[in-house]
Amino acid sequence: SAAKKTRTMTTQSSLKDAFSSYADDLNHLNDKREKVVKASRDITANSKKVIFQVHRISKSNKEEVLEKAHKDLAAVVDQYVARLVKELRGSDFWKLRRAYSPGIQEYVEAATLCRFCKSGTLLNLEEMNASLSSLSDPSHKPLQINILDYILGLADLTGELMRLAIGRISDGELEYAQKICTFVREIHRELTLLVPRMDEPYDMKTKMETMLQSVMKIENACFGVHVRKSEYNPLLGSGDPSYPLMGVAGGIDL
Amino acid sequence: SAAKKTRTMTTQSSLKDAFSSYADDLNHLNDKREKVVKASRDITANSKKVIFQVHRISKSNKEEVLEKAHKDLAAVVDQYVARLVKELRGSDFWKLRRAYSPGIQEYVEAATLCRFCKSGTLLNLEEMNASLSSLSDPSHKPLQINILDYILGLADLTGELMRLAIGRISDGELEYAQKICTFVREIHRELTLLVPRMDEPYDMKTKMETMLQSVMKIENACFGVHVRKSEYNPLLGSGDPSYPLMGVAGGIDL
Amino acid sequence: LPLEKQFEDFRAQLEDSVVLRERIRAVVLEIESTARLMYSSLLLVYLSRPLPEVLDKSKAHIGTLKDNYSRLADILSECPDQYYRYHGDWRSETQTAVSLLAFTHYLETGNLLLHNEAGERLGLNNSQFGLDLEDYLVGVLFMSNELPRYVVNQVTAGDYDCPRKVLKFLTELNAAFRMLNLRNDFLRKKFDGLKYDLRRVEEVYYDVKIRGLASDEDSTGDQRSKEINDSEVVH
Amino acid sequence: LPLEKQFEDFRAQLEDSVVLRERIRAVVLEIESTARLMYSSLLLVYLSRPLPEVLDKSKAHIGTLKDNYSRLADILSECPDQYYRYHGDWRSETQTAVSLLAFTHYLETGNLLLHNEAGERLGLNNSQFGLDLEDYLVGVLFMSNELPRYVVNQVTAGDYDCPRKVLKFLTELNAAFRMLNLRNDFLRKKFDGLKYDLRRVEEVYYDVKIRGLASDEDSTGDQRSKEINDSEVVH
Amino acid sequence: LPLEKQFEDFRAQLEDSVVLRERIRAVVLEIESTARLMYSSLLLVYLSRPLPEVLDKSKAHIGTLKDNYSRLADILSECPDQYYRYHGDWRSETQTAVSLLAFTHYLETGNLLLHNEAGERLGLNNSQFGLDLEDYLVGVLFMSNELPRYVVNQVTAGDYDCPRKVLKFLTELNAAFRMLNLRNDFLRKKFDGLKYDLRRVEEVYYDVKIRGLASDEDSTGDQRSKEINDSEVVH
Amino acid sequence: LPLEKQFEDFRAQLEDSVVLRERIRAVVLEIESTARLMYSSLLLVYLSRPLPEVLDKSKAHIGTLKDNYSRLADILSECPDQYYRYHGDWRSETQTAVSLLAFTHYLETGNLLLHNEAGERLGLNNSQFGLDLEDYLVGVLFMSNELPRYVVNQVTAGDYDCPRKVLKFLTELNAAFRMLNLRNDFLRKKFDGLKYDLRRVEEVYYDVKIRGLASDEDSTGDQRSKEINDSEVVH
Amino acid sequence: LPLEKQFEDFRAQLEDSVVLRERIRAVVLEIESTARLMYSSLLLVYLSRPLPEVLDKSKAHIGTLKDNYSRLADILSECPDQYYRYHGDWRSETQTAVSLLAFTHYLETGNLLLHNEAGERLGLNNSQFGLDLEDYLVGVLFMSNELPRYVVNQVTAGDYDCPRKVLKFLTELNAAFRMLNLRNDFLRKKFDGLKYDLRRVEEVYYDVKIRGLASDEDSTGDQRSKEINDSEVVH
Amino acid sequence: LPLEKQFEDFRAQLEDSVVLRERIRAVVLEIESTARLMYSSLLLVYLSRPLPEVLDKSKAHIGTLKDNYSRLADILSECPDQYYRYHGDWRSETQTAVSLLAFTHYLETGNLLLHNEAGERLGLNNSQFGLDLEDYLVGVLFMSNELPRYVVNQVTAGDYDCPRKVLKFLTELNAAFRMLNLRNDFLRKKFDGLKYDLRRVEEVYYDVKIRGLASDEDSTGDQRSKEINDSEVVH
Ligand SMILES: [Mn+2]
Ligand SMILES: [Mn+2]
Repeated sequence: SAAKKTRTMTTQSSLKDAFSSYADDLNHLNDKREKVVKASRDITANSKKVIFQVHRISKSNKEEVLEKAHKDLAAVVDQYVARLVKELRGSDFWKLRRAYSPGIQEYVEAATLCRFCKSGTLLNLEEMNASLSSLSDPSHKPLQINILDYILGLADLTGELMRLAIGRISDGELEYAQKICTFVREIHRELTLLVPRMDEPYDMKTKMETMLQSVMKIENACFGVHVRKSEYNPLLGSGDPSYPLMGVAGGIDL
Repeated sequence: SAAKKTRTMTTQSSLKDAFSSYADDLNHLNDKREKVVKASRDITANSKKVIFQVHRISKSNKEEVLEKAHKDLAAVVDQYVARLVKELRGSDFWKLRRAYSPGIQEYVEAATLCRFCKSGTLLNLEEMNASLSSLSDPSHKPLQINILDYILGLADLTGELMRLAIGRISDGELEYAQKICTFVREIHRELTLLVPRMDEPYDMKTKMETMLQSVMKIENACFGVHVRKSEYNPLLGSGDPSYPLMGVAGGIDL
Repeated sequence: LPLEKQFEDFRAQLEDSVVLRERIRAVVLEIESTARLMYSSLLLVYLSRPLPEVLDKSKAHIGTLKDNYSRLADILSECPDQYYRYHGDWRSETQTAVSLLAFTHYLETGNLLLHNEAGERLGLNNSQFGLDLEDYLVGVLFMSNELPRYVVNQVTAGDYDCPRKVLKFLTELNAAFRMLNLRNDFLRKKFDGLKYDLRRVEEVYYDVKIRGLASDEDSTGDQRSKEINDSEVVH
Repeated sequence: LPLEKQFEDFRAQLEDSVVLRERIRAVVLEIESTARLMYSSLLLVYLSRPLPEVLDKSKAHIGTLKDNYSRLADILSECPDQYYRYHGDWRSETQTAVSLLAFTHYLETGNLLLHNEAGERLGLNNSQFGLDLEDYLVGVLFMSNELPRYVVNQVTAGDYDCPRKVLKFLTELNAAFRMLNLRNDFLRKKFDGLKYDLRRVEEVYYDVKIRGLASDEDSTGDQRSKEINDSEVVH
Repeated sequence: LPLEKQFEDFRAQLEDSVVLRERIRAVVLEIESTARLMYSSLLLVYLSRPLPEVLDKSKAHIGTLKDNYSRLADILSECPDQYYRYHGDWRSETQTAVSLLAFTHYLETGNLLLHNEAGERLGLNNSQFGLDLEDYLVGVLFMSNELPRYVVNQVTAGDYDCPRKVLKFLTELNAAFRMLNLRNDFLRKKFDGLKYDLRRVEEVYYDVKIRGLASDEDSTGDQRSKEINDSEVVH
Repeated sequence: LPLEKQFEDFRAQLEDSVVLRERIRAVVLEIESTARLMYSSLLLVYLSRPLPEVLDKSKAHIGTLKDNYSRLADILSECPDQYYRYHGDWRSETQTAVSLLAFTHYLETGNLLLHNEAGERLGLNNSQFGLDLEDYLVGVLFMSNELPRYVVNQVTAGDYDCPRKVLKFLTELNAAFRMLNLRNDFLRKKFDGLKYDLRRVEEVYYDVKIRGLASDEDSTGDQRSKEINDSEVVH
Repeated sequence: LPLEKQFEDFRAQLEDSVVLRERIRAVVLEIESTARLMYSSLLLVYLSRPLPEVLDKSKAHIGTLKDNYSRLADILSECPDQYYRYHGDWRSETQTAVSLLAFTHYLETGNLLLHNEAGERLGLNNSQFGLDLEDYLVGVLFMSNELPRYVVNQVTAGDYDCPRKVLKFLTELNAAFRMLNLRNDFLRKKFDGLKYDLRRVEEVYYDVKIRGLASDEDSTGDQRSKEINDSEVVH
Repeated sequence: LPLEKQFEDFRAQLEDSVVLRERIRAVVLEIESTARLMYSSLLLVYLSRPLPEVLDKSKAHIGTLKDNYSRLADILSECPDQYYRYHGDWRSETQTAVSLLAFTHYLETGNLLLHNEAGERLGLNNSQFGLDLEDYLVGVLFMSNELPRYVVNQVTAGDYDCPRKVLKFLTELNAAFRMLNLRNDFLRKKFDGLKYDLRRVEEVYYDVKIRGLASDEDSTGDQRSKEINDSEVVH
């Protein structure tokens, strides 16, 4: 049984070696996850700041405000998303998705909000990903925001657009509000079709409900403006379909 | 109405100034909270490693293992708790408690576990706080672990002691297991009296239930050993109350 | 028996904290009761009672509030540095108190009661026992929720100049709040409400304006627009 | 209409993913079914059937498993780098499969099936489609849960040497697992269970020993103790 | 065997209680059904049916309700002093019943149905089986929730005098409730809702007033103020 | 061996049931997908598309739905009398489908889609495989939830006659539902929601009416009352 | 008025269904009560009462159960094809009833009560109103949950032969169940529990065996293996 | 002004009720605190303290409890017939108190503390302010949850006779509870838990018996059976 003994010894030491290597792998993965979580928290916090910056918009300071927002957004990418990319380097994007998904979703929210305010259009996923491709060093695959995080971020965007719309109405920018309304309705309609195909349809369903609430808040606000406008136009004795009444800087002499 | 206008202007600019200063305060607080959360996560992760290190104990390697655990624990303090102290510097410990409480509780768990393994006693809150007092620079109040976090950490400690006890029985260290059992029972009994006085009695109630489960797991293990021992002693024809049977290295020639 | 000894200690400490809490609770109940009475006084403004009378009645309670907070401060001075440990126990009542002070102040001066002014009025402006900034801000937003109702009732009672003034105030306040970076919390939710208050007051303003009911006395409007522009400027 | 266009795109992509998932699901159902049959075969060991026969029957399924996984790999090769996107869909079945392979291997060799060996057997050892380490470890712990039952039935059937061997194996395994730093998750919970398996096997070992039923053939015991000491050594 | 004897006893007692509860449940289902019919009758008021007709239809159900409660009282008279033991079983239905009675009464008289009047109508004014005060108050608040809807529909139907009257009623009711020192419970929560009813009615009154639709007889503001005056100021 | 024989049998039966369920699941997924497309078409009504276009797009899906249900019927015809065994598997999708059909029908005709009409459209009106009554009713209530949004947007688009019509429709529907004696279940809960839809539409109608925007043809109040009259009064 | 007409109809239908359900509920309560008494009788087996006595007492209730089910069948015969509509209302009570019958049968014969035998005993074996297969299987698994307790108490009372017999029975039962392809549902979850029952009985058998208490007649292992052999291997 | 007058009245009544509740709350906090100390004393039984000492310490608290309840009775005597109105405020603390008294009593006498004995100990046996039956029963079941732990630790401490005695006690208790027809409520749920306590104690008894550690005086099985016999059989 000497042979047997030897074999046993061998096995045992190989077991030890194997688990020692498993231990290294697990430690490495956990450390990396921890770093990714931290990077994600930073992205979240700073994207939120960009969103607040956008909400400082008014009729008269649009360029200024958006310029700063874009600068801040660029800083989020250069500083914080870049750090995320660095931490993720060489590892599986999907494996650690849970660790960075909240940050990326908030970033999507901020970036699409900026784009909408600037040009009234939806920032595409391809464009976003193209803008990120420069971050990673060429030897690695660049971080690609996945379609799920993009869509989840978009769902949250509608809440910010609702806030924006209410503010724009107060500022007399009715057409802007109407435009937001249409845009949000379209997003809501399109996302409706995607829900059952998402990886986690359940979360998406919850977001859809919130989104519908947001859409209806904008619609109700537009309704309020409309019925008032319709009442005033006759009162003003004017058939003019324009609506110069709402909005602080809207031409009525206070 | 020129006077009035002036007053209004003054007010308005003071409003702007005031909110500008509010904004700074809020930004500062949020940044600090974020840093504290990160420091807390590091303390958690590294305290957990210390706990795993302690569980590597066996009959024959006790000193080695505990020495390393103590070294690692000291590193947690010097590196991570120190960073927490630095981030907290000058701010209100209680205000940010929620941000660092999880890390501190895990640290309490690790530190008290080490002490119990080394000397079989409970590491006092005063001792812990004394050991932390050197971390902060003398101009600031040192971080004091508060009594709530200490007690919550202690509640979790009993789970680790349960794991330790099961392991010690397998290793033949029945008296050690018995000692753990008594220690855990005492902690459970003492904490029972504290529950309604905690700041959040509800959380503590949940922990007490888990703790009772842990106590009973140890008791059941001790029961199993006992009835077996009682069966064997007659079988061995010996009145010797010692119990040399259990434990791999327990003297029975395999 | 060190273990037992230590827990004996804990029990004593925690018992102290329980007793402290009970004492805090007693004061907080009084703050709540004072605030209720002060709110009742302020409600008279909706019934078109003369403003000076309303303000007198309302301000009569400020002294009591200050006394209440001074007792709270005394209690907390026994456990230095634990303000935030017990903060949750009087938080919501303090927000209400701030909103009442701010409403009173607005009615009297047309201006916003600032943080330090609010602290002063409650005796909360020393560094040991201050007025938490977020509580102050929530209190201000509680007040802004009351303004649409105020405007509606004023117009009903024939005061057609009120909407313009309140609109100017809320517009400034909104601009000021937009300077802040908020977390996704209660404060942000309350701030979202401000937008709706603002809109409602605008609506009333235009109802009045379009019917030629608003007085024409000044042309603050242009000025307002100019002033807003500045405050909007990004910082 | 870029917006509509983009969402058209998304719909297509997500539809692909749904289809992929359905295909994965089909394979996973087969893995589950194969595993069920393999488990049925292994159960014969509790009925004291001759080991070679049990092993033959059990190993007959490994080929099928490998085929299943190769089909899974084919499916996933269509969406490179998305292994972990869909990982949750076959995770628990893979843990079961590993546990069956490891049990078979243990019965045959008395050793632990290592991570790379398990991957090999399932055809999961290329870098694109590998065996997740945590799944492997959970699978190993599933297997260890089975060992007390194995020991009890072996002794009942008269194999008194079995407890000693299994005890040695589980002791080593426990020492190995203690080298890992686990998070507070499923894996750690499963590892906690290993301690109880170990204890149960010890109990049976002593039942047998004390009654003089264990064979005396070697004195591996001492050796074991020595070996353990090393593996215990901290790294 | 005292244990057995004792449980024999228990069985009888518990059985009695189960039977009692089933009997209560049967009556409560009828109360619920009667209340539903009465509510259906009241809904006609939103359809601009002549008030006398609505009131007739509604009041036709009061007798049935009274019968129901008299049967309930009979059942409970069998277990004296246990009114509050089973109170939860008919609580919410009674609150609904009170709200319907109070709405009917308001439509008829423009006044609040008082506690003893409500008790009388339900036959609940003897000392053994009375109308719980909190149930009465909750019922009153349920009714006040209905008033904004009533006002909106009345105005739509061209009754422009309604908002002023309801506003006066709700203002008084609000002042009355403010006299109470409510605990933090369901009643308090319902009372907080009254504020929103009041606000909505103020808005409707404003809408009517600003458009010159309100009748001119009053100078409601002052009047409203005067009436509330005393009660509001006292405490 | 009767036991073995019996389980052989069971295996076949359970297998059949599993296969059946898989087949049902496949069809239900398609129903869900068709319904989603139909809903998406209906949403165009809010995007300023002309009604005929919206209706065309929406009705284009009805054929598909009918096909889906016909396949479902075929599957279930294999296991007669077990309709309700599997009913839960397609229940919620059918409720949604009914709500979409009913909304489309309302947009087209201004009337309620009746039970047999709904069944016909889905091919569910034979006695073996019909449209469950409660599913139909829930579907109708789902539809009513959509109407306040519809009314608001119609008014914004300049259709001032819409609120009156929808209000009339909802009032009738409400009266009809009040005839039913609902248990305390999902249907009842959904019905309670109808009250809020009705209230919201009343408010919109009020907003339009008070501003003199509503068309003058009617004196809706009376009419509304007259129509409801009988049904409401009967019980 | 088709709408009104239709709802008139609905009312009748829903009313019928409510009444039916109440009638079903009454019978189900009796089934539950009978089952409770039967379980009490069976519990005597843990108190080492002579088996014949236990069986007599237990079987005395079967007639009552059958009567109950016959009344249930009568009720359901009024609404043909709706068995599964109301099935959920008596499902869990039927599973309990089956488990009691099966336990009684096992105690008497040592065999499994077959599906048709169970149906017969309950009068549930006609095609219109049968014993649902899954309910039968769940009932059998409920019974198997009871067996470890039975074995433990039998050994305590000195019956050392019991574990071997029960182990044989459970092993067969386990093998039989393994033939089924269960969905991921309640039945599957219950079946997973069978594993623990089996394990516990193996442990008790081990305890008895290692202490030399088991009777020697057998060589159970082999036998157990042989019996299972075929069924296990086939698929 | 009847409205104002009435609310003046209400204010007084509600104030009284709030004050009463505060006073009840104060006493209940003390009951909870006393019960906690008593539980802590009883826990000494697991810390190897001699039984007489444990009992002394535990019983030392009974006087305090009785005082507490006497104060509670005094408070409630001010509002006759409203026992059940406030019952919910001390319900759960009373159940705990009963369980501690019953455990103490069991440790001392081996018997169940009867309902009237429990009432006596708490001074709750007059007809105006008694011990609610369901509270007593829940308390007894809380106690039975403690017994498995007690048995395990007694055996570890060398008392091999304990399992038999506790088993006998729990068996009787179980039989007694089975006589009751419990509704589907908290009490029923707690009673279902008793089954697991019983099972656990049976296992412990088994562990002791199979190892020949149980004392021999009995043949408990028979005895257990005989005692239970009648009560079990009756219905
Ligand atoms: Mn957001
Ligand atoms: Mn831990």
